[in-house]
This record gives sequence, structure tokens and C-alpha cells, in this order.
Amino acid sequence: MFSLPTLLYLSAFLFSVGIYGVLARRNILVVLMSLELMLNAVNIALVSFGRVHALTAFSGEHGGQIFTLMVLAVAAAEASIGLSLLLVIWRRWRSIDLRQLCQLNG
Amino acid sequence: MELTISRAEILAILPAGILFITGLVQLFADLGRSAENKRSEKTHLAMIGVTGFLLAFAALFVQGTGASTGPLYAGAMTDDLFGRMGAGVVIMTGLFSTLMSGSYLASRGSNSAEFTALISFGAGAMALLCQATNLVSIFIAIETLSLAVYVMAGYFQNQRSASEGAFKYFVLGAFSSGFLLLGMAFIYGATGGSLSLADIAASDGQQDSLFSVGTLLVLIGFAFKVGAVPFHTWVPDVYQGAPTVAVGWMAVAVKASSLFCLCRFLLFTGGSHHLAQLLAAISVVTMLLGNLAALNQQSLKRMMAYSGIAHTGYLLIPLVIALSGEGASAGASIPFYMFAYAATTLAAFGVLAAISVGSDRDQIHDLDGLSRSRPLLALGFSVALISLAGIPLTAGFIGKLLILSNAVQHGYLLLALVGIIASLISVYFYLRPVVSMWFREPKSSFELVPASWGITFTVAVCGIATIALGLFPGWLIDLSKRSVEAILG
Amino acid sequence: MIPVLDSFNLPILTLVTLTPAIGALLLSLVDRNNKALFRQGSLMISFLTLLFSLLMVGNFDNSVGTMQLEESHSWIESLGINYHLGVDGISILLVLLTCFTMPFVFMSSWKAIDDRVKEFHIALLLLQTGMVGAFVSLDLILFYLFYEAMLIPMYLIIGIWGGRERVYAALKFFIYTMVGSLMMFLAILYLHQHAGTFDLPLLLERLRTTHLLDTDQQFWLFSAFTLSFAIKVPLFPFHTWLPDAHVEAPTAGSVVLAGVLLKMGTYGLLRFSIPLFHDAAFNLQPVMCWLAVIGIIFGACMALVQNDIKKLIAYSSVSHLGFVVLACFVPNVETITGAILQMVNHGLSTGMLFLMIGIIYERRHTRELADYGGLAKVIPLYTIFFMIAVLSSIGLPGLNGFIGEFLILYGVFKVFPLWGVLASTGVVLGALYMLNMVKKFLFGPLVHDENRNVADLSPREILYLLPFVIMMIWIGLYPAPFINMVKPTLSLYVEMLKS
Amino acid sequence: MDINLLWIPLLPFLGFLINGMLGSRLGTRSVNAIACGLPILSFGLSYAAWSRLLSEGTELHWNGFPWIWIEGLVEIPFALHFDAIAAVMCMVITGVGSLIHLYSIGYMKGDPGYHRYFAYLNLFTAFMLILVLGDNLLLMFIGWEGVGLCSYLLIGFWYEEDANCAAGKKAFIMNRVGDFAFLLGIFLCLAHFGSLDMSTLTDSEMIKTLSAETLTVPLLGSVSVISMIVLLLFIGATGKSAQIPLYVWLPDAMAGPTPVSALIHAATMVTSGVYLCCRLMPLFEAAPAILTVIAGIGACTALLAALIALGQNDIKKVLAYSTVSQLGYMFFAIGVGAFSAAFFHVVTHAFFKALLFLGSGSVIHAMHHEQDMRKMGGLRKQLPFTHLTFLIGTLAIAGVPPLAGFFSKDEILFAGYQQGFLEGVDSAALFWGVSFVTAGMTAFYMIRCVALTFWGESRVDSSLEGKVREPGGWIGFALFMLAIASILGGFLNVPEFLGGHATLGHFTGLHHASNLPEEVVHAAEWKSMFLSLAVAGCGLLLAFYCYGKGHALRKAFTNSGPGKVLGRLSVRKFYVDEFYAAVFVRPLETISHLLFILFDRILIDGILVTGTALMTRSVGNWFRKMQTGFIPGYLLTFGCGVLLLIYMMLSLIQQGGAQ
Repeated sequence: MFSLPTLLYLSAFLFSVGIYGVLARRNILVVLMSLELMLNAVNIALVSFGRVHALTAFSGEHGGQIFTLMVLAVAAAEASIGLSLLLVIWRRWRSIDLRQLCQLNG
Repeated sequence: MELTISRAEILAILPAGILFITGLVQLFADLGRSAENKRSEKTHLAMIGVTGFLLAFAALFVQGTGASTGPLYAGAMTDDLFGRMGAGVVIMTGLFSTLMSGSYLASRGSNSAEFTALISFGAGAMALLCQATNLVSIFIAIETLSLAVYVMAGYFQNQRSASEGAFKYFVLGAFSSGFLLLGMAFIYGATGGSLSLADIAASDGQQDSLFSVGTLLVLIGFAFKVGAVPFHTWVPDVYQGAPTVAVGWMAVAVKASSLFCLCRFLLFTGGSHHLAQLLAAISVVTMLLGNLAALNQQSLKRMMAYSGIAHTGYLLIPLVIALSGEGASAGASIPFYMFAYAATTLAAFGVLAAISVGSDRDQIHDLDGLSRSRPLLALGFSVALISLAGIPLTAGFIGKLLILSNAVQHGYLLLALVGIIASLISVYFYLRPVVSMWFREPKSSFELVPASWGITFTVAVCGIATIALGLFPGWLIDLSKRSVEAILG
Repeated sequence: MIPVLDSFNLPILTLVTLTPAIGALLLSLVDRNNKALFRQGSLMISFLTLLFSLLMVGNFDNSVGTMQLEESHSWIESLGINYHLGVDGISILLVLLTCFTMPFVFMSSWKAIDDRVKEFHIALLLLQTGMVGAFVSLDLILFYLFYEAMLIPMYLIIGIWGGRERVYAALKFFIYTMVGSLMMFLAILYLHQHAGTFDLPLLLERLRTTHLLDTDQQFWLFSAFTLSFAIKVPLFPFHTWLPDAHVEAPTAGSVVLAGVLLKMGTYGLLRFSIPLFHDAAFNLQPVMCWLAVIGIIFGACMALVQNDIKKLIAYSSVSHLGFVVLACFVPNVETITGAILQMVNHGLSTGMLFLMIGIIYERRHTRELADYGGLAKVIPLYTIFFMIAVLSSIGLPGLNGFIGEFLILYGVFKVFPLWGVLASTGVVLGALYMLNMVKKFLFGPLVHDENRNVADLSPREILYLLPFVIMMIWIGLYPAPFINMVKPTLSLYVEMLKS
Repeated sequence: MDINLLWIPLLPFLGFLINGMLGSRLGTRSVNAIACGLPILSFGLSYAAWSRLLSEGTELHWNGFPWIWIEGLVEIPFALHFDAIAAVMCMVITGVGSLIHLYSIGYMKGDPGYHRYFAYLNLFTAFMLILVLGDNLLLMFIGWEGVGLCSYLLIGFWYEEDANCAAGKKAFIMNRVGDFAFLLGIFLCLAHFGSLDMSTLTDSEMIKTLSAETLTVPLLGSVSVISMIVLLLFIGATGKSAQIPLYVWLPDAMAGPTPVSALIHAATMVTSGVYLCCRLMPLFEAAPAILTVIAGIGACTALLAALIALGQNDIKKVLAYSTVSQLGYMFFAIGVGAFSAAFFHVVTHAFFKALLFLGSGSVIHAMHHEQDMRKMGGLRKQLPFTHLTFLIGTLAIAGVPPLAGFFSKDEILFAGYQQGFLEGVDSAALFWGVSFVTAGMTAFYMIRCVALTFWGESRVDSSLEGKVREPGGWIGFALFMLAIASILGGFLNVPEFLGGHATLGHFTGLHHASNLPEEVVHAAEWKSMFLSLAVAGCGLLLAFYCYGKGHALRKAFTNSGPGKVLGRLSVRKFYVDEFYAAVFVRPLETISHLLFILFDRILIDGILVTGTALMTRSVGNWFRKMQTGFIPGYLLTFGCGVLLLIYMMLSLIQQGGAQ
């Protein structure tokens, strides 16, 4: 009952939300979440594309879905790195405000 | 159907495999005693690393100089000369970085196996990236190596600058991989569900503007990795914060592998004239901004960072030419330039590591009178700088010669002119360290910890290599040419 | 030809070019504290090179005007870059000049340089390879290689062993030169793209027959090449690096700079700019000639008001080389013969002047004219040698300076009287500033007590000054051998330009 | 016996080498022997060559070797030629030269730079001989510049005095200015004659063809090649031979030792300009217009110098200006086409002017280097011999028969008279008038000089009382010989109407038989002779009256208005030096300074070079500022980059679609 465009719009919307979050929020935790959101938004697109193309004659295998799984794995790893960095930063700065990290410049 | 893995397929992943195993071995070897004696050089780690890298390198030779084995693992990757060249650069860099890391880290009291292991892991990922021929494998390889590098960048946890740099790298990196992935999705969608580059090239979705945007987004993802303007903002900060050895490693290996992959990607997808134009614009801005911003830097690492950005700019020129249809062979200058760049940069960072052993010295004036206290280091660094400036009798000159002559050959006079002007500007800041090393007297306060054999060895070898490649580049150039022809099949 | 020599055919040019470099490599293995060894070693190496260069002259056939002693090996095939060497009448004297100067440069810095002796001698030897290589290479890239390779050692020599403002001067020298040479680099690449070769003889031939360049291309390429060489010469508006470089450089540096390096520019004009792009050269003749003439007069006027001896002589170089540039752009056999002789003569006279100023600087550590005066009484021998150098540089008939100037001025006057006349005024002005300098420097009352007990020339110093004097008198009274060496080449050259 | 011409200049040159290198080690005696022996030897050689020329009429030639020799383009050999004119000059140079060398032994005794002095003197002799013997213009130029160099060195011989060096420098530069023109002349010759050999340059055919060709010269319009050449060469001569406008160096040149003044600045070097003209007589005669100019310059120089000489108190200065004036005579003679007269005057002038200088030298020597005549007077008693010889010289220059000066000067004046009145050339007549007056003034100021120095009551400084005594030895000898020469010199060239045969004129081939009827000429000659005698006599008498006996007239004149003005002008040398300084020297230096500051320092170095550098660096800083360090900023840059690129991409695609 959902057509491809609808799904794509959804993913696009989520991706933009992700971008907005990354750009606008100062809380590192939120930023991390937004980053995840971006990746997952793309996942939706991939899956839906995969779904469509699986029906078409050109290629039988479910590349999109496989890709999505891979991305999930990667995203998990990335998240773990991100959180550990978050800890380090909390230890040094006693704050998780993005704008505090501005000693290196010029 | 039963599962078969052909000899070729084994051979193809041999280098990467060896590297991953090396990393594991290093971790295990250091198990148990990792916590204490972080101050010892732990030569055994270096030894393991070196053996690993040498083995991997040997594996490359086993793979030989044959053109290509065609698609392997259902088109996920291939094993061709081009890939091997890329792997070669990466492995070389890894080898020397491992050599240097021991004493450097020990002097900072944080020498544990993770670092060398991360180098090995990263190297493995990079080797794969150079061979990857499928969006999925490309993405995975990139992410893997990025994760390794994020950690290395923030390796000095007790240093604010390190953590800050690492985090910046991470956030921006994740941001960019978002776009990379989006681009891949677009391509996937536009080309009717094809993921392997071959299929993409074959498919008919090329004209679709969705496809063009997709390639553009992928390009942006890579542009971030190689530090092209306007996606370069992380470079200086990360370089400054990260351990000097790690910086050397990143500067060369990450850039090299990403560029090899990008080159392969663009040659396959064939891009479009529009993309070529955009890329040209990017390269012009990158060359100019990199060199100009480097002019007044006081921190050597930052200076090298901007110079790295500038060199990315030069390296984009052959891609522009390759994209614009005529002269895909222009890409041949990339492998050579990367080798030259590797030798030069490693020599430079070796010296930086040497002077910052034991303390955080990376100001230009910290080099004052180095030619008296450490003539060899001074000489090596000077050679490196001269090569970076593209002055004859060095590898850097031949690299520039290749790129610029290609540009002129195919009528990109403007690009060539900008390149010339940029390198003219660069002469100024490349000479500043030379001035302090040779023309100034050492400061009395300045006491150098004698450089470890690993660093000295690296500087010496890379310095000599820089000169040698400047004098007898013929064979490498031919190899590069053949490798690019190998991609095109 | 000396029959003995053609029996075994050595790669003479390679020997001449690479001997110093190899020597430098060997010396780099020696322990840095063994100063004497560096001095004697490099002296021997340079004498060996001189020997080879004489061999070269021995094997050089005066009756032939084409390239001789050619050596051609493919170097980087994939880029079509060859290791192609050769000499003809235009280059041989300059090679000779280089090899002649170097040994005495080494002798002169025997005492003067006591810090970082190792680096100094290695740098100088590499510099020599660069210079000779640039003169003999017939492949554009090879030429560019040597041309640039000269920069680094010279930069170090100025920067390390130079005077107070050395860093500024060295940087200025480097950047100035780079500006030009990078443009030339681009032009070389363009030429390659156009004619498909870096090989000079081939290029000349193709540009005339198959791959003609249109006017705009010629204009731009010519400008690119000429800019680089004009900076090196230095031609009038591009000259401001020279005084600084000369003043700050150590004696050896100044001597090499004035003696040989500047000739690289005029040589380049003769060898590349003009024959490769002769239409553009012809169209721009007025511009170039006016610049040259202005340079002659301007340089002289500047020299007139200097208080620093080295600066004064630096400006005199601007003036003297103006003659050469003028000659290059009014090409006929007389002028070009004159130009080549003038290059050699300027190398000898100015080189000697700088050597002698180095000598006095070693003793008094000042270059200000005001700090001197009345020295003739204290150091008569020095005075005599200095006077000879001065007279040769102001072109006294019977000394070398006159021959070149006469041929150039006559050749120019014959074709363009106006430029001939204007340029000739340089001769008068030359006498004016030089004699002013001599008067303030050597004659007049002995006012400063520090000068009362300055030591006269030592035997070593006489030993390395004497050859210069001998050459000056030889060329001045019997230039025939030198003229015969260049004549056949030049008649071909001029023919080529005519066609 | 066969004579190799090269030896004539080579011998003195050897002397230069030996004395120059070893002089300091050799003893005075050997220095003397070498320094004087070798010139005397070459005198012997030139005598031998001369006698051969007389007996066999063979002009010796030395082929030498190719000098500046580009086959078929520029062929200038290093060759010497010994013809009549050269012969006479050689005799004068080596003869008078040797005497002056001998004289110097006495004069320079005990000078620290003794050997250096003789080395220079020998070098000068060598160069002078090259100048004379050179078979082509360029070789002559070697000598020409060489003697200039020696004069520079010898004027500045006592270099501790700043003034002396200045004088030497001035001389050299002034000569260079002349040589500049000379060089251009040489270029023209080479360009049009295709060779610089004297034989070619005097070849009548070529000259005829070339005088047809014309050049267009700025300011002068179209001029025939020959005239241009002649003009340029003449300008060259004005430098060497101290004519207007380039004469100012000669008086200053008196800073050198007196024998030098005698040899270089009276007898030989300064006359080389005249020699050049005589050498190239056919060339000069082919340019009548220029000859008029030469005559004018000569006459004016003669007058101006004489006027200045009137007011000088330095004995050498008086002689210097008289030299200038005499040289003016010679050029006047050339101007009116009397080359033989000019050349004759060169010879006689060499004798008596050398004599006068040496005389003044011995006075100065006796007075311990006092040169101011106001501090002399009454020296007749202490220096009888010097006085006698000096007087002879004075009378000779004043043109009292039968001394040398009489014949030569009379010939010159007659030549002017002839052209002016017999051939009716107005300009010549005018110039004759000028030089006629000058003749009187010459006599006047020379007697004044004698009177102030030797006659009247002594004004000698008391410290010198009794110290002043006759310098004997070589000094006396030289004076004696030259006195003889000045007495007899005139008989070399006695004109027909006095029963002579103009020997010198015929021998050198410079003599022209006038095409006017015999008796007319002779009548004119008698007339002109009496006139010149008269004017000389008046000058003498006036001088005797003014300086010998009462001074009433002198006082009356000097106090009168015009007298004051004239006196002032004369003493201040008509402000010519000041004029040159104001118009040429100082402007040149100021302009150079300005250019140096404005152009080199400020414009090029400051604005262009440093400016560019600063600009680049500031742009670089601007880029650095953009690297703020704020992560949101970075992310924003990234995002904007993406958007921008996508936008560009899409618009590009749009355009692509449009096409």
C-alpha cells in the first residue's frame, strides 16, 4: 500500500531531520543520535529500492537488503566509537557541549 | 550448489588477511603486560608488525604484476595491478609507521599494542578498499579504516587536543559517510539495483540525474577522506591533535587508499563532464586554499596538514582529466604521485616524530639549528620539503611533472597554471623550516632526545627513496601506466 | 683536434658535468672535522674537472658549427626525457669559464670559510655540476633540472655563510628565480604538448617545419622563457634581487653568482628564447633592446651612488650584462661573438673584483667605502691587481673587457645606431663609477687607523688572482683562439635566425 | 740591418714590467739604468728606422698578428707602420721623452714611489709609441686610451692628496667622454670603409664615394658620412688635446709631478689629437664644413686659454693654459687646412713647452715645491741657468725670430691669413683675427710669468733664504738640450720665401703648394710675418712695461671697471668648472640618488615585491581565520559545500538538457 516515492520521501525526511539535528543541536549525545538517524534514513531508501528492483528483471538478488544489514553493523560499530569518545570528552571537559571543543583552530 | 573459493580469490585477500592476522597477533603478544610498562619500546611488537607487513608485501609479489584476474567474490572485489599498487603504498606506509611508533609512544608513556594493531587493521581495510569493486565492499572498507583511524587520532586520551581532534574527525566523518551512503543508495536506485561497479557501468541509468547526484555524493564522501575543500576542515585540527606517527600514517595511507578507490570508481562509472567540471573547481580551490593557509602556520603539523590539502588538490587534476573522457591514462600519475608522496611525507613526519620525542614540540622555531644538532634529520627533512615543493631531482618534481604535463597535454592549461602558481606560493612556507634548520643557531634550552633507530632508519630510507625516485622514476611510471590500463581491462 | 684524444672516446661532457657531484658524494662520507681534507679534496676535484674541460676543448673541432661531443641516452622513456648533452660555440666558452673559476673559488674560501666546511664544499661542488649541466644539456627537462638544481646550493650558500640580512636575501633570490623558472616549466610542457619532444635540436627543427607556432603561442611561450632568463640575468626591472644577494653572499657565493650564474640567463636567451621563438623575439626586439639599454644606463647610475662596494659591483653587473642582452636581441655574428666574449669577460673581471673584495673583507670586515681610503700605500700589490681588474671591467683597450664591448657596440651600432650610441654612454659612466670607487677605496689620505696595518696579498691569494690577470691580458691582446671557437656556430646560428 | 718595429714600443714596455715588478727590490741606479736606458734604446731604433726612411724611402711595416679578427666581418690586425709622420713623432717622443726621463732622475730623487714613477713613465712612452705607430684606428685607440690611463696614474701619482686623485679622475673621465665620440667614429669608419687600416681610411677613391653618402643625424639633419666621421674623431681629439669644451682637465692635470706635465701634458700626449688629424688628412680635407668648425674651436680655445693664463699666479697653471692655447693654434691651423703647419707646431711646441715646464720644474724643485709666483721674484740671481733657458723658451713661444716658435706660429698665422684674405673665406678671416690677437697675449703673459718669477725684487719666503740653488746634473743637461732644440727647431721647416724648402712639410707629405700665383703668396707671407712680429713685439713690450719697470699702467688697468671684470673672470677661469659641475655632474648624481630611492627601493622592492608577498600572506591569514575550530561551523561548511555542489550539478545538467 506504500509506493516507492512515498518511502523515498520518508527516508528523505528522516535524512533531513538527521542533518538538522547534527547541525543545530549542541548536545553531543543528540548529535550522535542524529548521525545514526541519517544512516538509517538511507537504509529505508536502500530497502525500498531493493524491494522494487527485486521485482524487476535486471537483477534477482536482494542487494539492497544485504547492504542495509551491513550498514546496520557498521552503524553499531560507529556508535560504539562515538560513545567512547563521548566518555573521554566528558572526562576532560566535564561537559558534552559541542561548542566547547574549539581549542584547535587557525 | 556447493561453496568453492578459487585460488585466485584466496590470493586476492592474502595481503589484507595477513595484515588482519598481524594485528591480532600483536594484540595477543601484548596481552597481559599491556597495562604496565607502557614506557618500554616493545620492539617485539614492531618486529611482529614488520614481519607482517613484509609478508603482506611478499604476497603482493606472489600476486605478481599480471593485469587483472577479473571480478572475484561475485564482483565484490578484484585483484589487479592497480589494487596492488594501492596496497603497496599502504603496506609501505604501515611498515614505516609501525617502525616509528614504538619509541615515539614509549616516550609518551602510552605504548601499547592497540596502536600498532590499529595500524595493521587499518592497513588491511585499506588494502581491501583498493581492491573493492562493489559499493557494499567499498563502504565497509571505508568505514573500517575510518574507525581505526578515529581511534588512533584520539590515541592520547589524556590530551584535550587529541580527544577534540578525534571527535571532530568522528562527527564530520560520520556526517560524510551519511552522504556517501546516500549517494550509493541513489546509484543503486538509478541503475536498477546494481551494486558492483561493472554492473553500474553496464546499466543504462547513467543519464538519470539521480545517478549524477549519486556519484556526486559518493565523490563528496571521498573528498572528505582525502581532505578536499570545502570538506577539509577536519584536517588541520586532527593532524595537530593526533600522535605525530599516526598523522604520518593517516596523511599517506588514508589519502592513498581513498584516492585509489575513487579513481577506480570514477573510471568505472565514467562520471560525466559535469562532474569533471565540479571536480576541477574543487581542485583549484583546494590547491590555492591549502597553500595559502599554510603560509603563516607556526605549528609544523598544521603546516603539513595544509600542505597535504594542497597536494590533494594536485592529485585531483588527473581525476578531472580521466573523468572528462579523453585520456583515462592520466590516472596513471596517481599511483606514482602517491608513492612519491608516501616516501616524502614519511620522511617529513619521521623528523617531526624525532623532534617531538619526549615532548610536544612542533613549532617551526623548534627546528632552529637542527642541521648542527642532527645533520641527518635536517638533511632528510630538507629533502622532503624540497620534494614537496616540487623542485627537481626529487620524486615530488617528477610527480608534479606527470600531473602538469598531463594537464597540458589534454588542454587543461588553466588547471596547470593554477597548479604552478600554487606551488610557487608553497615554496615560501616549505623554505621556512629550511631557514630555521640551516640558517639559525640551536637554542641553548633545546635538548634533543636521540632519535630511535626506527625513526632514523625511516627518515634515511624515505629520504633516499625520494631522491632515487627523482632520478630514476622510469620503472615506476611504467608500472603505474600499466596498472591504470589494468582497470580499464 | 688533438689526435691523441679521439683514440679513446670518453663521455667527456658527462665527466665534466658529473665529476664535481661524484666528488661531493665522496666528500659527504668524510668526517666533518677533517677540514683540510675538504679544502684540498674539493680543490683537487675542481682541478680534475678543469682538466676534463680542457680535454673537451681538445676534442672540440673549431671548423664545425654544429653540436659536438654529443651524448644521448634515453632517461625516462615514458615521458620522452633524454639525457642529451652536447657543446657548440655558444656553450663551450661558458663551460670553460665555469671550470676555470671554480678552483680559485675554492682557494679563495680556504681561510674565509671555517664553519661547516663540509656542507660548504659539498654545496659548491653540487652547484658546479648544476652550472655545467645547464650549459651542456640539450633536453629541455634536463636543462630545467640543472637550472633548478643550482638554486638549492646557492640558497644555502647565501643563507648559511652570508652576512647580516642573509635570510632575506637568500629567500628573495630563491623566490625571484622560482617565479621565472616555474613559468618556463609550464612553457616547456606546452612545447612538449605542441611538438611532442623535449629534445632541443629536434624541437628547433620541428618548430620551423612541421609544428609551426602561431603568433600568440610564440608570444606567450617567449615571454615565459624570457621572464625566467631576464630575472636570472638580471634584466632591468627584474634586478633588485641581485644587489641583496651579492651583498649578503659570502665571497665564494658572489664570485660564482657574478662569474657564472648570471650568464645562465643570457645563455638561456641565446640558446632557447630567441631561436625557439624567433618571430616573437623579433616582434619584441624593441622592448627588449630598450630594457637592455635602460638597464645599461640605469645600472651605471645606481652604481654611481652606492656606498657598499659589493652593491656597487652588483649594479655594475646589471649594466654590463645589459650589453649582452642588447647583443642577443640584435643578432649578427659580431654582436653574438661579442656577447659570448662579454659573458666570459664579465665573469673574469667581476669574479676577480669579488674575490679581491673578499680578501679585504677578511681583513677588515666591512664593505663600506667610507671605512677605506689610502690603502694603496699599505697594500701596493693588492692595489695593482685591483686596478687591473677595474680597468678590465671598464673596458680598457688591450684588456679583455674591451673586445666584447667593442664587438657588441659595433654590431649594434651598425644596425641600430641609436641603441648603439645610447649603450656606448655606458662605457663613459662605467669609467665614472669605477674610478670613483677606486678613488674612495684605495687612494686619497689614509684616514682610518685600522687600515694602517692591513696585510698585503699572501702568496696563496696571488696564486689564485694571477690566472685571472693572465686570462684578461690574453683575451685582451689575442682573442683569436676564442673567437675561432665560436665563429662557425654563430654563422650557422645567425643564418638560422635569418631564415 | 732589419728593424722589427715592435721593439720600439716594446722596449719601454719591458722597462715598465721590470720596474713595476722588481723596482722596489732593485737599487736606484739599476732603476735609472732600465728606466732611461730602454727609451733611449728605442730612440736609437727609431732613429735607425728614420734614417732608413730618409735614405731608402722604405716605410717599415710590422704585420703582427690578427687581433679582433672575425673572418670577413671585422678584420683588425695588430700591425705597426712607420711612415714619415710616425717617424717624426717617434723621434720627438723618444727624444724628448728620454730627456725628461733623465731630468726625472734629478727631480724625483728620494721620492718613496721612485720606481713606480719610472714604471708609469715607461708605460706611457710605450703606449704613446703604439698610438703613433698603430697601423689602424683601433690599435691607435689602444695607445690613445693607454696614454690616458698613464696620465691618470701620473696625475694622481701622489695619491695621498685627495685633490690629485680627483684631478687624475677628472682627466680620465673627460678623455672618456671624448673617446666615446672617437669610438663612434671608429664604428662609422668600420661600417662604411669596411676596415680601419690607415691606408684604407686615407684612400681617396673610397673617400670620394663615401662623401656622396649621407646619414640623417638628429639635430644635424642629413650629413655626409665623411663629415660625421670627421666630426666624431675631432670630438675625440678635443678630449685628448684639451680643446673647448673638454679642455678643463688639463690645468688640473698640473697636480702631477712637473716632468710628467712636461712630457704628457705638453710635449706628447696632448698633441696626439693633432697627430690624428694629420694622420687622416685626406679624410679631414674631404669635410670642409667640419674643418671650419675645427678652426673656430681652435681659435676660440686659443683665445680663452690665453685670457685665463693672464690671471694665473701658479707658474704651472700659466704654462698649462698656454699649452691649451697653443693646441688651439694647432687646431686652428688644421681648420684652415695647413696640416703641415699644425704638425710643425706640434714639434716645435714639444721642444719649447717641454723646456718651459722643465724650467718651471727646476724652479719649483729649487723652491721646495712652491708654485705660487707671488712668492717668487728675483730668482735670476740664484737660478741664472734656469732663468736663461726659461727665457729662451719664453721667447720661442712668443714667436721671436729665429727661435722655433717663430717659424711654426708664423706659418699657422699665414695659413689663416691666406684662407681669410687671399681666398676670401670670412670665417677664416675672423678666426685669423682671434688668433692674431692671441699671439700678442701669448707674448704678454709669458713675459709676465718670467718677470714675476725671475725679475724684480725677491718675494721669496724667508724660510727658504739661501736654500734656493741651481739644480745641476741631469736637470741642467735636459734643460740645455731642450734649449738648443727650441733655438734650432724652427729650421726644420723654413718656408720658401725665407729661402727654405719646408723640409718637414714635404717629408711628411702634409705640405700643400698653394694654387695662387707665387708672387702674390710671397707678398702675403711677408705681410703676415711682419704683422705677427709686430703683435708679438707689442705683447712683449707691454709686458716689459707692466711687469718689468713701473707698474702704473697695470694698476690703472686692473682698477678700471672692465679691468676688474676681466681680471676676476680670468682668475676664476671664466667659471667653466663651476658651470660643468652645475649642469652635468651634480644633476647626474642627484637623479641617480632619486632613482635609487624612488624606483629601486620604493617602487620595485617596496610596492611590487614586498607588496605582493604581504598581500599573499594576508589572504592566507584570512583563510586561517575561517578555520574557527567550532564543530558546528565545520559541519555548516560541509553542508553548504554539499548543497552548493548539488545545485551546480543540477544546473549543469539543466544546461546540458537545454542543449
